Amino acid sequence: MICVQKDDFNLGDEYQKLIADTNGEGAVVTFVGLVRDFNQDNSVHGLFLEHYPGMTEKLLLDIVMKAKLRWDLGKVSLIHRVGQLTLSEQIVFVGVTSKHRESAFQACQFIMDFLKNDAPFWKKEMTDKGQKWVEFNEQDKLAAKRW
Amino acid sequence: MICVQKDDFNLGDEYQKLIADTNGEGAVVTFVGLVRDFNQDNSVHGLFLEHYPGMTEKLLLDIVMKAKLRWDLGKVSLIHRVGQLTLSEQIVFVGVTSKHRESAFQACQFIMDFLKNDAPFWKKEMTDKGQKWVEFNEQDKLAAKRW
Amino acid sequence: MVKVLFFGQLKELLDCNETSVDIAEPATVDDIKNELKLRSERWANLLSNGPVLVAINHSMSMSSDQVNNGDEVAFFPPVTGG
Amino acid sequence: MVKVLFFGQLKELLDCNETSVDIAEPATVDDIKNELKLRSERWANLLSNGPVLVAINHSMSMSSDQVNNGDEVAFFPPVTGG
Repeated sequence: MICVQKDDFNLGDEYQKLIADTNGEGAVVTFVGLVRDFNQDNSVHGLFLEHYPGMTEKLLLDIVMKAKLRWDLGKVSLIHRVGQLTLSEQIVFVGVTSKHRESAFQACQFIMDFLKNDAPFWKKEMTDKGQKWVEFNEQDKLAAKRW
Repeated sequence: MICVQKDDFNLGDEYQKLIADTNGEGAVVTFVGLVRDFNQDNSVHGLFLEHYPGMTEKLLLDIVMKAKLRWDLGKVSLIHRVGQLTLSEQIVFVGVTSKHRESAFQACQFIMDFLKNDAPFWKKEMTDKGQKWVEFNEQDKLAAKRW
Repeated sequence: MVKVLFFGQLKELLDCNETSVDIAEPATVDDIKNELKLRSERWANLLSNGPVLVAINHSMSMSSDQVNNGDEVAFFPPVTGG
Repeated sequence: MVKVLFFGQLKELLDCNETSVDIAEPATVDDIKNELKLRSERWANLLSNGPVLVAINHSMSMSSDQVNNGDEVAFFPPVTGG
Protein backbone atom coordinates (compact mmCIF):
# COMPACT_ATOMS: atom_id res chain seq x y z
CA MET A 1 0.00 0.00 0.00
CA ILE A 2 1.41 3.35 -1.05
CA CYS A 3 -0.05 6.67 0.01
CA VAL A 4 0.99 10.26 -0.65
CA GLN A 5 -1.16 12.42 1.58
CA LYS A 6 -1.43 15.68 3.50
CA ASP A 7 -2.95 13.97 6.54
CA ASP A 8 -0.97 12.63 9.44
CA PHE A 9 -0.79 8.88 10.10
CA ASN A 10 -0.86 6.68 13.19
CA LEU A 11 1.94 4.14 13.61
CA GLY A 12 -0.20 1.86 15.78
CA ASP A 13 -2.92 1.67 13.11
CA GLU A 14 -0.44 1.06 10.30
CA TYR A 15 1.22 -1.69 12.31
CA GLN A 16 -2.12 -3.42 12.89
CA LYS A 17 -2.76 -3.42 9.12
CA LEU A 18 0.70 -4.88 8.51
CA ILE A 19 0.28 -7.80 10.90
CA ALA A 20 -3.32 -8.61 9.93
CA ASP A 21 -3.52 -11.96 8.08
CA THR A 22 0.19 -12.67 8.41
CA ASN A 23 1.43 -15.72 6.63
CA GLY A 24 4.27 -16.76 8.88
CA GLU A 25 6.02 -13.39 8.76
CA GLY A 26 7.57 -13.03 12.19
CA ALA A 27 9.57 -9.84 11.64
CA VAL A 28 8.07 -6.35 11.41
CA VAL A 29 10.36 -3.37 10.85
CA THR A 30 9.00 0.16 10.74
CA PHE A 31 10.64 3.48 10.04
CA VAL A 32 9.12 6.85 10.90
CA GLY A 33 10.78 10.08 9.85
CA LEU A 34 10.04 13.24 11.78
CA VAL A 35 10.55 16.80 10.59
CA ARG A 36 13.77 17.93 12.19
CA ASP A 37 15.87 21.02 12.25
CA PHE A 38 18.48 20.53 9.54
CA ASN A 39 20.27 23.77 10.23
CA GLN A 40 22.80 24.29 12.98
CA ASP A 41 21.20 27.44 14.30
CA ASN A 42 17.81 25.94 15.21
CA SER A 43 16.03 28.44 13.04
CA VAL A 44 13.81 26.03 11.09
CA HIS A 45 10.29 25.80 12.43
CA GLY A 46 8.62 23.96 9.59
CA LEU A 47 8.77 22.94 5.99
CA PHE A 48 6.71 22.76 2.86
CA LEU A 49 7.02 19.60 0.83
CA GLU A 50 6.13 19.83 -2.84
CA HIS A 51 5.85 16.77 -5.03
CA TYR A 52 4.98 15.73 -8.57
CA PRO A 53 1.57 14.02 -8.27
CA GLY A 54 1.45 10.86 -10.32
CA MET A 55 5.18 10.57 -10.73
CA THR A 56 5.68 10.33 -6.96
CA GLU A 57 3.31 7.38 -6.66
CA LYS A 58 4.91 5.70 -9.68
CA LEU A 59 8.45 6.13 -8.27
CA LEU A 60 7.46 4.89 -4.83
CA LEU A 61 5.76 1.85 -6.35
CA ASP A 62 8.90 1.17 -8.41
CA ILE A 63 11.04 1.24 -5.27
CA VAL A 64 8.67 -1.06 -3.37
CA MET A 65 8.53 -3.52 -6.29
CA LYS A 66 12.34 -3.56 -6.48
CA ALA A 67 12.50 -4.37 -2.75
CA LYS A 68 9.92 -7.15 -3.17
CA LEU A 69 11.96 -8.69 -5.97
CA ARG A 70 15.13 -8.54 -3.94
CA TRP A 71 13.91 -9.87 -0.59
CA ASP A 72 11.29 -12.37 0.47
CA LEU A 73 8.78 -9.95 1.97
CA GLY A 74 5.25 -10.17 3.31
CA LYS A 75 3.59 -6.74 3.27
CA VAL A 76 5.08 -3.35 2.57
CA SER A 77 3.42 -0.05 3.51
CA LEU A 78 4.61 3.38 2.57
CA ILE A 79 3.04 6.69 3.55
CA HIS A 80 4.58 10.00 2.60
CA ARG A 81 3.13 13.30 3.66
CA VAL A 82 3.26 16.44 1.54
CA GLY A 83 2.37 20.09 2.05
CA GLN A 84 2.92 22.17 5.15
CA LEU A 85 4.63 20.43 8.06
CA THR A 86 5.90 21.76 11.37
CA LEU A 87 8.92 20.71 13.39
CA SER A 88 8.73 17.20 14.90
CA GLU A 89 5.67 16.22 12.86
CA GLN A 90 5.66 12.80 11.21
CA ILE A 91 6.62 12.98 7.54
CA VAL A 92 7.22 9.44 6.30
CA PHE A 93 6.33 5.89 7.30
CA VAL A 94 7.73 2.65 5.90
CA GLY A 95 6.63 -0.72 7.28
CA VAL A 96 7.87 -4.10 6.12
CA THR A 97 7.05 -7.65 7.24
CA SER A 98 9.09 -10.70 6.43
CA LYS A 99 9.77 -14.22 7.61
CA HIS A 100 13.33 -13.08 8.36
CA ARG A 101 14.33 -10.02 10.33
CA GLU A 102 17.40 -9.48 8.15
CA SER A 103 15.22 -9.12 5.04
CA ALA A 104 12.77 -6.81 6.81
CA PHE A 105 15.57 -4.51 8.03
CA GLN A 106 17.35 -4.45 4.67
CA ALA A 107 14.20 -3.82 2.64
CA CYS A 108 13.01 -1.02 4.92
CA GLN A 109 16.39 0.70 4.70
CA PHE A 110 16.57 0.15 0.93
CA ILE A 111 13.15 1.77 0.46
CA MET A 112 14.12 4.78 2.58
CA ASP A 113 17.44 5.23 0.77
CA PHE A 114 15.86 5.20 -2.69
CA LEU A 115 12.91 7.28 -1.59
CA LYS A 116 15.35 9.97 -0.43
CA ASN A 117 17.23 9.74 -3.69
CA ASP A 118 14.67 9.13 -6.41
CA ALA A 119 11.25 10.37 -5.39
CA PRO A 120 10.20 13.77 -6.78
CA PHE A 121 9.95 15.71 -3.53
CA TRP A 122 11.22 19.23 -3.08
CA LYS A 123 11.64 20.63 0.38
CA LYS A 124 11.34 24.27 1.35
CA GLU A 125 12.37 25.26 4.85
CA MET A 126 10.50 27.85 6.88
CA THR A 127 12.99 29.75 9.01
CA ASP A 128 12.90 32.89 11.10
CA LYS A 129 14.53 34.67 8.17
CA GLY A 130 12.02 33.45 5.58
CA GLN A 131 11.64 30.50 3.20
CA LYS A 132 14.48 28.62 1.57
CA TRP A 133 14.55 25.69 -0.84
CA VAL A 134 16.69 22.83 0.43
CA GLU A 135 19.75 21.98 -1.62
CA PHE A 136 20.36 18.57 -3.09
CA ASN A 137 21.87 16.22 -0.49
CA GLU A 138 25.02 14.34 -1.57
CA GLN A 139 24.74 12.06 1.51
CA ASP A 140 21.43 10.66 0.31
CA LYS A 141 22.87 9.90 -3.09
CA LEU A 142 25.69 7.94 -1.48
CA ALA A 143 23.27 6.01 0.74
CA ALA A 144 21.37 4.70 -2.29
CA LYS A 145 24.53 3.88 -4.23
CA ARG A 146 25.57 1.01 -1.97
CA TRP A 147 22.62 -1.21 -2.91
CA MET B 1 14.34 1.38 29.04
CA ILE B 2 14.62 -2.40 29.23
CA CYS B 3 11.78 -4.66 30.25
CA VAL B 4 11.48 -8.43 30.53
CA GLN B 5 7.81 -9.20 31.12
CA LYS B 6 5.01 -11.69 30.69
CA ASP B 7 2.55 -9.00 29.57
CA ASP B 8 1.98 -7.98 25.99
CA PHE B 9 3.00 -4.52 24.76
CA ASN B 10 1.50 -1.93 22.42
CA LEU B 11 3.68 -0.59 19.61
CA GLY B 12 1.75 2.69 19.41
CA ASP B 13 2.30 3.39 23.11
CA GLU B 14 6.00 2.49 22.96
CA TYR B 15 6.45 4.73 19.92
CA GLN B 16 4.83 7.66 21.73
CA LYS B 17 7.30 7.22 24.62
CA LEU B 18 10.20 7.12 22.14
CA ILE B 19 9.29 10.37 20.41
CA ALA B 20 8.36 12.28 23.57
CA ASP B 21 10.88 15.07 24.32
CA THR B 22 12.95 14.39 21.20
CA ASN B 23 16.10 16.37 20.86
CA GLY B 24 16.36 16.64 17.10
CA GLU B 25 16.14 12.90 16.49
CA GLY B 26 14.30 12.59 13.18
CA ALA B 27 14.60 8.85 12.63
CA VAL B 28 12.63 6.22 14.52
CA VAL B 29 13.18 2.54 13.72
CA THR B 30 11.18 -0.17 15.44
CA PHE B 31 11.35 -3.93 15.28
CA VAL B 32 8.62 -6.27 16.47
CA GLY B 33 9.09 -10.02 16.49
CA LEU B 34 6.02 -12.24 16.38
CA VAL B 35 5.85 -15.89 17.41
CA ARG B 36 5.97 -17.82 14.19
CA ASP B 37 5.94 -21.43 13.14
CA PHE B 38 9.57 -22.43 12.82
CA ASN B 39 8.80 -25.90 11.56
CA GLN B 40 7.94 -26.77 8.02
CA ASP B 41 4.89 -28.82 8.93
CA ASN B 42 2.90 -26.03 10.60
CA SER B 43 2.61 -28.03 13.78
CA VAL B 44 3.74 -25.38 16.26
CA HIS B 45 0.90 -23.60 18.02
CA GLY B 46 2.83 -21.85 20.73
CA LEU B 47 5.98 -21.66 22.75
CA PHE B 48 7.25 -21.31 26.24
CA LEU B 49 10.13 -18.93 26.78
CA GLU B 50 12.29 -19.49 29.82
CA HIS B 51 14.95 -17.02 30.89
CA TYR B 52 17.49 -16.40 33.63
CA PRO B 53 16.06 -13.51 35.66
CA GLY B 54 18.71 -10.97 36.51
CA MET B 55 21.18 -12.19 33.93
CA THR B 56 18.73 -11.43 31.10
CA GLU B 57 18.32 -7.80 32.16
CA LYS B 58 22.09 -7.46 32.60
CA LEU B 59 22.81 -8.90 29.13
CA LEU B 60 20.16 -6.76 27.43
CA LEU B 61 21.50 -3.64 29.14
CA ASP B 62 25.03 -4.58 27.99
CA ILE B 63 23.82 -4.86 24.39
CA VAL B 64 21.99 -1.53 24.52
CA MET B 65 25.02 0.20 26.07
CA LYS B 66 27.25 -1.22 23.33
CA ALA B 67 24.88 0.14 20.69
CA LYS B 68 24.83 3.56 22.37
CA LEU B 69 28.62 3.68 22.38
CA ARG B 70 28.79 2.72 18.73
CA TRP B 71 26.13 5.01 17.26
CA ASP B 72 24.83 8.46 18.06
CA LEU B 73 21.42 7.48 19.40
CA GLY B 74 18.56 9.26 21.11
CA LYS B 75 16.39 6.77 23.00
CA VAL B 76 16.45 2.99 22.97
CA SER B 77 13.60 0.80 24.19
CA LEU B 78 13.66 -2.95 24.54
CA ILE B 79 10.82 -5.18 25.68
CA HIS B 80 11.12 -8.94 25.73
CA ARG B 81 8.28 -11.20 26.73
CA VAL B 82 8.75 -14.50 28.56
CA GLY B 83 6.51 -17.38 29.55
CA GLN B 84 3.69 -18.91 27.54
CA LEU B 85 3.11 -17.42 24.09
CA THR B 86 0.84 -18.49 21.28
CA LEU B 87 1.37 -18.30 17.54
CA SER B 88 1.47 -14.76 16.06
CA GLU B 89 1.70 -13.11 19.49
CA GLN B 90 4.23 -10.31 19.94
CA ILE B 91 7.42 -11.50 21.59
CA VAL B 92 10.01 -8.75 21.30
CA PHE B 93 10.12 -5.00 20.67
CA VAL B 94 13.15 -2.84 19.94
CA GLY B 95 12.78 0.87 19.26
CA VAL B 96 15.61 3.28 18.46
CA THR B 97 15.67 6.99 17.72
CA SER B 98 18.56 8.86 16.18
CA LYS B 99 19.38 12.00 14.28
CA HIS B 100 20.35 9.78 11.35
CA ARG B 101 18.28 6.97 9.90
CA GLU B 102 21.38 4.92 9.10
CA SER B 103 22.35 4.85 12.80
CA ALA B 104 18.82 4.01 13.89
CA PHE B 105 18.58 1.09 11.44
CA GLN B 106 22.04 -0.25 12.28
CA ALA B 107 21.59 -0.01 16.04
CA CYS B 108 18.17 -1.67 15.95
CA GLN B 109 19.55 -4.56 13.90
CA PHE B 110 22.66 -4.82 16.10
CA ILE B 111 20.52 -5.09 19.23
CA MET B 112 18.32 -7.80 17.70
CA ASP B 113 21.33 -9.79 16.47
CA PHE B 114 23.05 -9.80 19.85
CA LEU B 115 19.83 -10.38 21.72
CA LYS B 116 19.29 -13.54 19.66
CA ASN B 117 22.83 -14.65 20.27
CA ASP B 118 23.70 -13.63 23.82
CA ALA B 119 20.58 -13.28 25.93
CA PRO B 120 19.78 -16.25 28.20
CA PHE B 121 16.48 -17.30 26.66
CA TRP B 122 15.50 -20.90 26.04
CA LYS B 123 12.60 -21.66 23.78
CA LYS B 124 10.35 -24.67 24.03
CA GLU B 125 7.92 -25.29 21.19
CA MET B 126 4.40 -26.58 21.76
CA THR B 127 3.45 -28.83 18.87
CA ASP B 128 0.64 -31.26 18.16
CA LYS B 129 3.04 -34.03 19.14
CA GLY B 130 4.07 -32.46 22.44
CA GLN B 131 6.75 -30.10 23.71
CA LYS B 132 10.22 -29.77 22.31
CA TRP B 133 13.18 -27.58 23.28
CA VAL B 134 14.49 -25.54 20.36
CA GLU B 135 18.04 -26.32 19.25
CA PHE B 136 20.75 -23.71 19.11
CA ASN B 137 20.54 -21.65 15.92
CA GLU B 138 23.80 -21.34 13.96
CA GLN B 139 22.24 -18.60 11.79
CA ASP B 140 21.81 -16.29 14.77
CA LYS B 141 25.44 -16.77 15.77
CA LEU B 142 26.53 -15.75 12.28
CA ALA B 143 24.28 -12.68 12.30
CA ALA B 144 25.99 -11.34 15.44
CA LYS B 145 29.49 -12.12 14.17
CA ARG B 146 29.47 -9.48 11.44
CA TRP B 147 29.40 -6.56 13.86
CA MET C 1 0.98 19.71 -28.33
CA VAL C 2 3.01 18.81 -25.27
CA LYS C 3 1.99 19.60 -21.70
CA VAL C 4 4.88 21.12 -19.75
CA LEU C 5 5.09 21.20 -15.95
CA PHE C 6 7.55 22.87 -13.57
CA PHE C 7 8.30 21.97 -9.95
CA GLY C 8 10.24 23.18 -6.94
CA GLN C 9 12.34 26.29 -7.01
CA LEU C 10 12.30 26.34 -10.81
CA LYS C 11 8.50 26.66 -10.78
CA GLU C 12 8.76 29.54 -8.33
CA LEU C 13 11.47 31.37 -10.24
CA LEU C 14 9.63 30.97 -13.56
CA ASP C 15 6.40 31.85 -11.76
CA CYS C 16 4.70 29.15 -13.81
CA ASN C 17 3.57 25.65 -12.90
CA GLU C 18 2.09 24.59 -16.24
CA THR C 19 2.25 25.58 -19.88
CA SER C 20 2.19 23.88 -23.26
CA VAL C 21 4.40 23.79 -26.31
CA ASP C 22 3.57 22.95 -29.92
CA ILE C 23 6.09 20.61 -31.46
CA ALA C 24 6.79 19.24 -34.91
CA GLU C 25 7.60 15.54 -34.56
CA PRO C 26 10.20 14.16 -34.31
CA ALA C 27 11.17 16.41 -31.39
CA THR C 28 13.46 15.98 -28.38
CA VAL C 29 13.46 17.37 -24.85
CA ASP C 30 16.07 19.86 -26.02
CA ASP C 31 13.74 21.13 -28.76
CA ILE C 32 11.08 21.84 -26.11
CA LYS C 33 13.61 23.52 -23.85
CA ASN C 34 14.78 25.74 -26.70
CA GLU C 35 11.20 26.68 -27.49
CA LEU C 36 10.65 27.65 -23.85
CA LYS C 37 13.87 29.69 -23.74
CA LEU C 38 12.51 31.94 -26.46
CA ARG C 39 9.79 33.21 -24.11
CA SER C 40 12.05 35.62 -22.21
CA GLU C 41 15.62 36.23 -21.19
CA ARG C 42 14.69 35.19 -17.65
CA TRP C 43 13.33 31.85 -18.88
CA ALA C 44 16.40 31.36 -21.05
CA ASN C 45 18.69 31.89 -18.08
CA LEU C 46 16.74 29.73 -15.67
CA LEU C 47 16.49 26.82 -18.09
CA SER C 48 20.17 27.04 -19.06
CA ASN C 49 21.83 27.50 -15.70
CA GLY C 50 22.05 24.99 -12.89
CA PRO C 51 21.00 21.38 -13.13
CA VAL C 52 17.50 21.04 -14.59
CA LEU C 53 16.13 17.49 -14.59
CA VAL C 54 13.42 16.29 -16.92
CA ALA C 55 10.74 13.59 -16.84
CA ILE C 56 8.62 12.43 -19.77
CA ASN C 57 5.32 10.88 -18.72
CA HIS C 58 6.54 10.46 -15.13
CA SER C 59 9.83 8.77 -16.12
CA MET C 60 13.22 10.41 -15.68
CA SER C 61 14.60 11.25 -19.13
CA MET C 62 17.51 12.84 -20.94
CA SER C 63 17.81 15.94 -23.13
CA SER C 64 18.15 13.85 -26.26
CA ASP C 65 15.06 11.69 -25.56
CA GLN C 66 12.19 11.89 -28.01
CA VAL C 67 8.95 13.67 -27.13
CA ASN C 68 5.64 13.02 -28.87
CA ASN C 69 2.44 15.00 -29.06
CA GLY C 70 0.29 14.29 -26.02
CA ASP C 71 3.26 13.65 -23.76
CA GLU C 72 3.65 15.27 -20.37
CA VAL C 73 7.10 16.79 -19.88
CA ALA C 74 8.24 18.08 -16.50
CA PHE C 75 11.29 20.20 -15.64
CA PHE C 76 12.57 20.46 -12.08
CA PRO C 77 15.68 20.91 -9.91
CA PRO C 78 17.37 17.86 -8.34
CA VAL C 79 14.94 16.28 -5.88
CA THR C 80 15.61 16.97 -2.21
CA GLY C 81 14.16 13.88 -0.67
CA GLY C 82 11.29 12.96 1.55
CA MET D 1 28.54 -22.31 49.93
CA VAL D 2 27.71 -21.66 46.28
CA LYS D 3 24.19 -21.31 44.91
CA VAL D 4 23.74 -23.39 41.75
CA LEU D 5 20.99 -22.81 39.18
CA PHE D 6 19.94 -24.79 36.11
CA PHE D 7 17.97 -23.58 33.10
CA GLY D 8 16.35 -24.84 29.92
CA GLN D 9 16.35 -28.46 28.93
CA LEU D 10 19.15 -29.21 31.41
CA LYS D 11 16.95 -28.08 34.29
CA GLU D 12 14.16 -30.31 33.04
CA LEU D 13 16.35 -33.36 32.56
CA LEU D 14 17.98 -32.94 35.98
CA ASP D 15 14.53 -32.20 37.43
CA CYS D 16 16.16 -29.48 39.51
CA ASN D 17 16.21 -25.71 39.17
CA GLU D 18 18.28 -24.82 42.20
CA THR D 19 20.71 -26.48 44.59
CA SER D 20 23.85 -25.59 46.52
CA VAL D 21 27.37 -26.91 46.77
CA ASP D 22 29.92 -26.53 49.56
CA ILE D 23 33.35 -25.63 48.26
CA ALA D 24 36.79 -25.30 49.69
CA GLU D 25 38.39 -22.16 48.22
CA PRO D 26 40.14 -21.85 45.87
CA ALA D 27 37.65 -23.68 43.65
CA THR D 28 36.83 -23.59 39.94
CA VAL D 29 33.65 -24.16 37.92
CA ASP D 30 35.01 -27.63 37.16
CA ASP D 31 35.29 -28.43 40.86
CA ILE D 32 31.61 -27.59 41.29
CA LYS D 33 30.66 -29.63 38.25
CA ASN D 34 32.58 -32.63 39.60
CA GLU D 35 30.86 -32.28 42.94
CA LEU D 36 27.46 -32.27 41.19
CA LYS D 37 28.35 -35.28 39.07
CA LEU D 38 28.80 -37.35 42.24
CA ARG D 39 25.08 -37.05 43.00
CA SER D 40 23.98 -39.71 40.51
CA GLU D 41 24.93 -41.43 37.26
CA ARG D 42 22.18 -39.44 35.56
CA TRP D 43 23.63 -36.13 36.77
CA ALA D 44 27.11 -37.26 35.77
CA ASN D 45 25.95 -38.04 32.25
CA LEU D 46 23.90 -34.87 31.80
CA LEU D 47 26.69 -32.60 33.00
CA SER D 48 29.35 -34.38 30.90
CA ASN D 49 27.57 -34.77 27.60
CA GLY D 50 26.52 -32.02 25.23
CA PRO D 51 27.53 -28.40 25.51
CA VAL D 52 26.83 -27.06 29.00
CA LEU D 53 27.43 -23.33 29.40
CA VAL D 54 28.13 -21.65 32.70
CA ALA D 55 27.63 -18.19 34.19
CA ILE D 56 29.11 -16.91 37.44
CA ASN D 57 27.12 -14.05 38.99
CA HIS D 58 25.27 -13.43 35.68
CA SER D 59 28.45 -13.33 33.54
CA MET D 60 29.33 -16.01 31.03
CA SER D 61 32.34 -17.94 32.33
CA MET D 62 34.67 -20.84 31.59
CA SER D 63 35.30 -24.18 33.31
CA SER D 64 38.61 -23.00 34.68
CA ASP D 65 37.21 -19.76 36.17
CA GLN D 66 37.39 -19.33 39.92
CA VAL D 67 34.29 -19.56 42.11
CA ASN D 68 34.04 -18.08 45.58
CA ASN D 69 31.69 -18.72 48.47
CA GLY D 70 28.50 -16.70 48.01
CA ASP D 71 28.69 -16.78 44.22
CA GLU D 72 25.74 -17.75 42.03
CA VAL D 73 26.71 -20.32 39.41
CA ALA D 74 24.31 -21.27 36.61
CA PHE D 75 24.54 -24.16 34.17
CA PHE D 76 22.47 -24.22 30.99
CA PRO D 77 22.40 -25.38 27.36
CA PRO D 78 23.29 -22.96 24.55
CA VAL D 79 20.74 -20.13 24.53
CA THR D 80 18.11 -20.32 21.81
CA GLY D 81 17.35 -16.68 21.35
CA GLY D 82 14.44 -14.38 21.93
